[in-house]
Amino acid sequence: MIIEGKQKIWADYQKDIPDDHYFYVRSCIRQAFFPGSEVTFLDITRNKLGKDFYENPYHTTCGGIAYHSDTIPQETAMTIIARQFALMKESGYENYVCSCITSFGCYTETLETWHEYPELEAKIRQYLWDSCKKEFAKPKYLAHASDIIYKFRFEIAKQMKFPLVNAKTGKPLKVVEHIGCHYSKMFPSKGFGGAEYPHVLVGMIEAWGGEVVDYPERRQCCGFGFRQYFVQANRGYSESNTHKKFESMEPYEPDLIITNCPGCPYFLDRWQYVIAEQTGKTYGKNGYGIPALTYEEVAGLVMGYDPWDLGLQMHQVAIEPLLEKMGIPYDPKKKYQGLNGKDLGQPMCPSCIKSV
Amino acid sequence: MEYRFKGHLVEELYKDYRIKEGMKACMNCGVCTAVCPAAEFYKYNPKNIVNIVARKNEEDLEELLKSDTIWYCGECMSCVTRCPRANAPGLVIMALRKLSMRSGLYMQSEKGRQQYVVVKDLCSNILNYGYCVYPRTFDYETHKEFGPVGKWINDNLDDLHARMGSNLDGDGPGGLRKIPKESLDQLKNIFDVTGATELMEQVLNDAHQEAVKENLSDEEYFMEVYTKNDWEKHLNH
Amino acid sequence: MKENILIIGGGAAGMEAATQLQKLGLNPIIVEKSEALGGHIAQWDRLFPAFHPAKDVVDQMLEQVKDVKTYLNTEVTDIQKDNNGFHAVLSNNETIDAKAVILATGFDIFKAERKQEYGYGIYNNVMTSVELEKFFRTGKDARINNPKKIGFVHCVGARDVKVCNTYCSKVCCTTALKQACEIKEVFPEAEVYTFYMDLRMFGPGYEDLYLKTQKDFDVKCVRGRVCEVSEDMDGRLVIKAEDTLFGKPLKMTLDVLVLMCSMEKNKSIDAIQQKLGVANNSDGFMQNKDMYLGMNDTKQDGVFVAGACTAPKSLPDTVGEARSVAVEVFNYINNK
Amino acid sequence: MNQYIFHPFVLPFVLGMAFVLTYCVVGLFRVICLLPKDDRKQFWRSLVTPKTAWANIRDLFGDCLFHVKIWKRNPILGYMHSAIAFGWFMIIVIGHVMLFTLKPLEGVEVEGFARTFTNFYYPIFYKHFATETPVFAFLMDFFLLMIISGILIAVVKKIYSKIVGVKRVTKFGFADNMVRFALWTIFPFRLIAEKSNIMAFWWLYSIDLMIFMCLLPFTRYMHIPTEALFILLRHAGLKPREPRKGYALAQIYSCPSCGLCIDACPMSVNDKMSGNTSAYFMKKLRNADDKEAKRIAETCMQCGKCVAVCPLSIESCDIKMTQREATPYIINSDHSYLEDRHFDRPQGAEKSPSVLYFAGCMTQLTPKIMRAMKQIMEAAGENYEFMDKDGGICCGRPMLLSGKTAEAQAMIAKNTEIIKQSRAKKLVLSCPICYKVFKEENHLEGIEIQHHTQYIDELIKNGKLKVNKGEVNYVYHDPCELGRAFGVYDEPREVIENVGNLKKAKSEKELSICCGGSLGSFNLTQQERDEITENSVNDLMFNNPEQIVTACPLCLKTFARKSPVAVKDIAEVVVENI
Amino acid sequence: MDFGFCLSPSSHVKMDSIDLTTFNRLKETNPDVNTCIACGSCTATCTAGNFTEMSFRRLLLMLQRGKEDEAKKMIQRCMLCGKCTLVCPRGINIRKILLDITR
Repeated sequence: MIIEGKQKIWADYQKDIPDDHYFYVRSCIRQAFFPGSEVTFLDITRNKLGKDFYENPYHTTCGGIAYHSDTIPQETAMTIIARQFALMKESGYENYVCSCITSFGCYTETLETWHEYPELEAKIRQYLWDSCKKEFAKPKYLAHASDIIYKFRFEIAKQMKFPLVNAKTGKPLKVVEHIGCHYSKMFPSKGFGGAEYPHVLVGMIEAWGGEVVDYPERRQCCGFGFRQYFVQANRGYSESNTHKKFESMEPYEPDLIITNCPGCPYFLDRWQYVIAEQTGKTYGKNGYGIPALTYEEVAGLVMGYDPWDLGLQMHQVAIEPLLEKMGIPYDPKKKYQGLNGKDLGQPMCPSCIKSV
Repeated sequence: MEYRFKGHLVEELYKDYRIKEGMKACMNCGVCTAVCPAAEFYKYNPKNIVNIVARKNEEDLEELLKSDTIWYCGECMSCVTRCPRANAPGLVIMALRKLSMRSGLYMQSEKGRQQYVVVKDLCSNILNYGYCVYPRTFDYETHKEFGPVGKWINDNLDDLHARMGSNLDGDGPGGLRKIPKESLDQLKNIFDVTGATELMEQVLNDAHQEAVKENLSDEEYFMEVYTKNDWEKHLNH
Repeated sequence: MKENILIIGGGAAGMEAATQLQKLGLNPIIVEKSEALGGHIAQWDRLFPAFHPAKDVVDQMLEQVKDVKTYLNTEVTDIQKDNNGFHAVLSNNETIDAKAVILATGFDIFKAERKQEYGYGIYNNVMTSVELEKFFRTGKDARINNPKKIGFVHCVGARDVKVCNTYCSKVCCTTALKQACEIKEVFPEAEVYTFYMDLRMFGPGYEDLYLKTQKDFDVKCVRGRVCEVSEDMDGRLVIKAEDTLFGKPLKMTLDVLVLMCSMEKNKSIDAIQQKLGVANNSDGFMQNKDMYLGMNDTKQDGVFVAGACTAPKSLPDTVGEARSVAVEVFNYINNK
Repeated sequence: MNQYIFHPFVLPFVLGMAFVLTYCVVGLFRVICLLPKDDRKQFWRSLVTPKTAWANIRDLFGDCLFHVKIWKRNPILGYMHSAIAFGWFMIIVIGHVMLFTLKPLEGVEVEGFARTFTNFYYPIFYKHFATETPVFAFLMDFFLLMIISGILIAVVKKIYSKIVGVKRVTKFGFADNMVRFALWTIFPFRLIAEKSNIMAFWWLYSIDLMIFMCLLPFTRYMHIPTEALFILLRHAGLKPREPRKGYALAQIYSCPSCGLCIDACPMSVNDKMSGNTSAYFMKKLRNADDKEAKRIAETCMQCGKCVAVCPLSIESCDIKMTQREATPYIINSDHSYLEDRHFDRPQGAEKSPSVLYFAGCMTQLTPKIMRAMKQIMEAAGENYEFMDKDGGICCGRPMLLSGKTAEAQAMIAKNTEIIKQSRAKKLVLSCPICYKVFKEENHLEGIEIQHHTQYIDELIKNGKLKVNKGEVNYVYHDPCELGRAFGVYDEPREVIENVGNLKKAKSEKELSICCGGSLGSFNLTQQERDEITENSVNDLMFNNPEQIVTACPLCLKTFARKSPVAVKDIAEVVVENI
Repeated sequence: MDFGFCLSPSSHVKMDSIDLTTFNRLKETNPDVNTCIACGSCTATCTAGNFTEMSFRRLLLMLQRGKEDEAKKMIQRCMLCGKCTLVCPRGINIRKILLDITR
């Protein structure tokens, strides 16, 4: 591996996004499965970095998952997106940041398609007026939430308490980065680092002291596949894709996977459990899995957030070995507690993969 | 066999912007198939599909729309990055699926019929809650891979989201907040205006008809479609 | 007095044009930006289809131009035209007056790192066809350590919208097969694969070379464009392609991957070209008057083109054009 | 009083004779025992059936002794063979007749076992042991000289083979050369011994005989004793079933390696390929070189010319087929997809066609033949139907040629079924390959099977088809599977004479040279086939015809590659002259 | 636990682990097998291909891509008529190869 070659590409694929004043829209999956991530993102950006990230309570799903599950027409998805843009305009913002990669892909696709086919944009404008009596303005800048963390990765590093380093050996942790497919595969120039060697997560890992693992199936999809997950009969496809990735990364013995797409950490996490149940195989050391975390969770961890405040207990793969490696203190008792120490019971132990 | 757009499938397909955008000329280099996750785990070859679409042959297109093959794609769009002719097989698939649904031909294939499940789940989530995925409708029993932790999450949903700082079903901003009624109404209006409602109702109706034909309740039919998996048939040996 | 003809570029086209102009009684002057005449062909080891040493050809050409006035390490920095002809300023501050200008500026090799998914410049064992040729010439390349499996990727930087080169680069197919045979000669035990989309064996003896490649050298030709390359734990290359004839995705591990880089227009001449008013065609190469009967002419009076500056060309094509440009220039001078 | 007439020099002969007799008897039993049971019965029956018995006698004399066939081909060779064979035979016969008249030189009486033992060698060396009557003496000397004259020719032939009209002769190994040398010297030694009575020559004579007889079973000269058995078996109407067993074994040992087939074989266009000819095949089988035998068997084009020229009519093509059948296959064919094929009666066709036309695979590749046939049938007002308009089932011949008999039979049965479904009265074929199968294998009782040459000839003769005689000079090539296989030589020639001028090829009819395209060969490369084709074309161009006419789609395609003039199917030239 | 689905096998042709014994054996006796240019003439003319999926050029590929069982199944359809050999532009002796595979 010749790192200079990658660096050259990273230098070529830098996009211009502003530092402040963003209209923030949430991700359906992230808030449902990893609610701590969005909370952490807003806390870091607003409170630790002192930026303006506005959330409008009227914003809804972008419809991206429904669009990519082919349940709603393209025009519907575009009109929902136009409505979000209208909300942004009404709120007085022109920088748009979304938490979801599917959304990011849909927004980019919509803007590019409108650019190519202005008559379609006019049609959507009419649809939005007809349905919501709203008018939209296209955002001046469009960013994904991970772009923001990437942009401030060195600032975060300055506030870092627990770098991505094995506290005992002092060696950097081996970190796998997994980029959501819709981040830059459709429009390479829209992502930091492009489509082939995205830098958005690599930059974070490097800035926070970790060592990036480049393995053959790095670019492979996690396997979500929308309808391939939503219908039980199709889930073998989804599982097989994750399985392929883990088989490929296994020899590198990664300590951690970091993702920027809401769905990927869910699939990379849960399929490890299913693979273990079905085949008896685990990919971490000593019967554990490899933690697959969101970039917000990782940012929170390095900045010293309490792991259970980040919601790491909502992962099926046990996080404790990683915490121990990084030397992050944690209270095992609090893992399964609700607000004010309320006892929420404990999940059952899976038969194969270790959960504590 | 009767179906909508009979004799006009090609014409209808080529109206789709995703065909305009994604369907130039193919030189059969195969990079899309090489990178495609679905081509590895299903009997699927995006290159062949693009070729059929390029042929503009009504019979071939009908066969394609009737088949399982257009439903294998996971829409990861990895193919889009690589195509040396700037085609987008993933977009072509999306256009095909839409036409398959609108024409009714999707009911001819095992994988096509699954659209009922997806439409029912996702559209009702959007229209009722304003989200594509809503935790209260995400059932552990039908999502066993959610795992013991997932079951624990579902069992303690309110407590956990409160713990994590979500605003589950609450007013104002925050994760999983209750989407205000006026916003949900606007989503419904958008659905009506842009044809999503029509498509949704058609799919629900097609499924109902089929359920009646098979002597099943809608729920039973839903579960049949949700779980039916002629696994071997879909594999690419 | 003999009329001066300025030839920009001292590669095959420039040298051959100079040779012929000299025979026709004109005074060619070659301006070559590099330190030696010969151009790309001088970097080549052997030529397809018959494995003829390139040096033989280059030496013959050099011998023929030994009396031609030649500027090495020199570029044309400015050029003006008036009723007396062209007045060029060179980078060494000399000026040349000439009655006609021949652009024989040839091509550049496509920068393989632009095709990111192939990992050139990132993965150690990915190399270009030019580098492999150098290996054949010198026997040295750190990447080639008794490889067991070698792959060739065709159309790198050609027939590809994504790098803005939609044209076919013409000579790479034949070159790939030639090099595949040669590497097999060096490493007879190695398995050699070529990944092609079409094998364009357009010239005499080329199809025979193809047959020989398959039959005598046991080179395996797989129809399918390589889609992505990655590196495994051992630094070997994992490639993915579709075996399109088989209709299935294919995956394999290689020790060395050779990228058959296309020809691109030599952009270092752009400024002068602009001053001369010669436009580019849709492929980015220089636009000649027409491709059938005016291939050496440009829209500008007295400005001529020859060789690969107008399109990817093989050596015989280039030599042919160089000879024809000499005749064109001769007629131009005499009819003035 | 028991006393032997004896001298030690007889011992080599006795030894040799005892060996060769034992070998032959054992061999005879082996051949007969290894015949399939039914074949064996048929054989015994044939020996006592007057018709075959007569044929046996006729051929035993005609072929074994007088070599009638060789006489016909080349009188010098004929004389050579019959001089040696008949001369030797006569010497033996006369010698044994003399037993009753000879007087031992020492006047000893020999009786009982001694007598029997003595009789064993007595006639061979009688001049040393006895006096004879002048008549016999003359006869003996006469035949001895006759043999020697034959041998002289053989020696000359060996040195200048072209004199006797043979270009290529078989190449032999050490044993063969030894035996030949022995054969050449036996009789001169005997002559010298008899005339000079020098002991050394008696010894040489006897040792020569020993060498001859001891090595005989291992050489081509084994054909001398085996041929008789072969004739008997042949007349019993048997077919070879396995290579190197039973009847085939008799044939193998009957092959004299005379090499006539080498020149005849179309593959003998170069030295390398001439190693593929039947003579060598037989030799490989004799030497149990299975690998080579198999290779040659699969290289052979099955044109049948070697059989046509063989003086013994050895069925080498059939033996090669048994060799192919003996090759084991690891994959069995599965043609179950053919099961639901049936005759496609065209819509609206009430009546059954009177003529059913089957183009066949090869004709599908030469659609101009199909078109011509259609025009001819239209012009003749025939009620016809195409059987394989949209692709048919292969006739099965190639499958048979590969030795997969069972699979072939399934295809043949399916085609038979389709033909019967059509209820046609006549089946017309354009491809001689198909013709052979439909004629020999399909059970199509009540349906007339014609090749289109015969069919067109019939149409012209019964006036249904009117043709004009043109000016073009044609030469006709006999397709192997039409000519040599079925003797269809005259019909095509008559047809051509009706529409133009027929020139002769250099080799005609049963001597015609295979085009080189034959499906019979599996091993020949395209280059090798091309050489064969060039040779065949040259032969056809002997009288400078303007067009080559053939009656086989495969010949047509093959010749088209190499011919300097237009190559046409007979149907096409007829259509041009309607 | 029954999840209602399971891992699917990969359809990738894994060139690193293909057993080429049969093909290499074939190559020894028939060097022609390497010279196929996949023009498809054999498939287009195939008598068996008229009724089935028989395709010689694909069959050769199957042998080179580790699908020997499929190849052997396909070969069962062949009627050995030899049209493929006649139309092959590279003059490959296809019938010989087919027979050599079968034994």
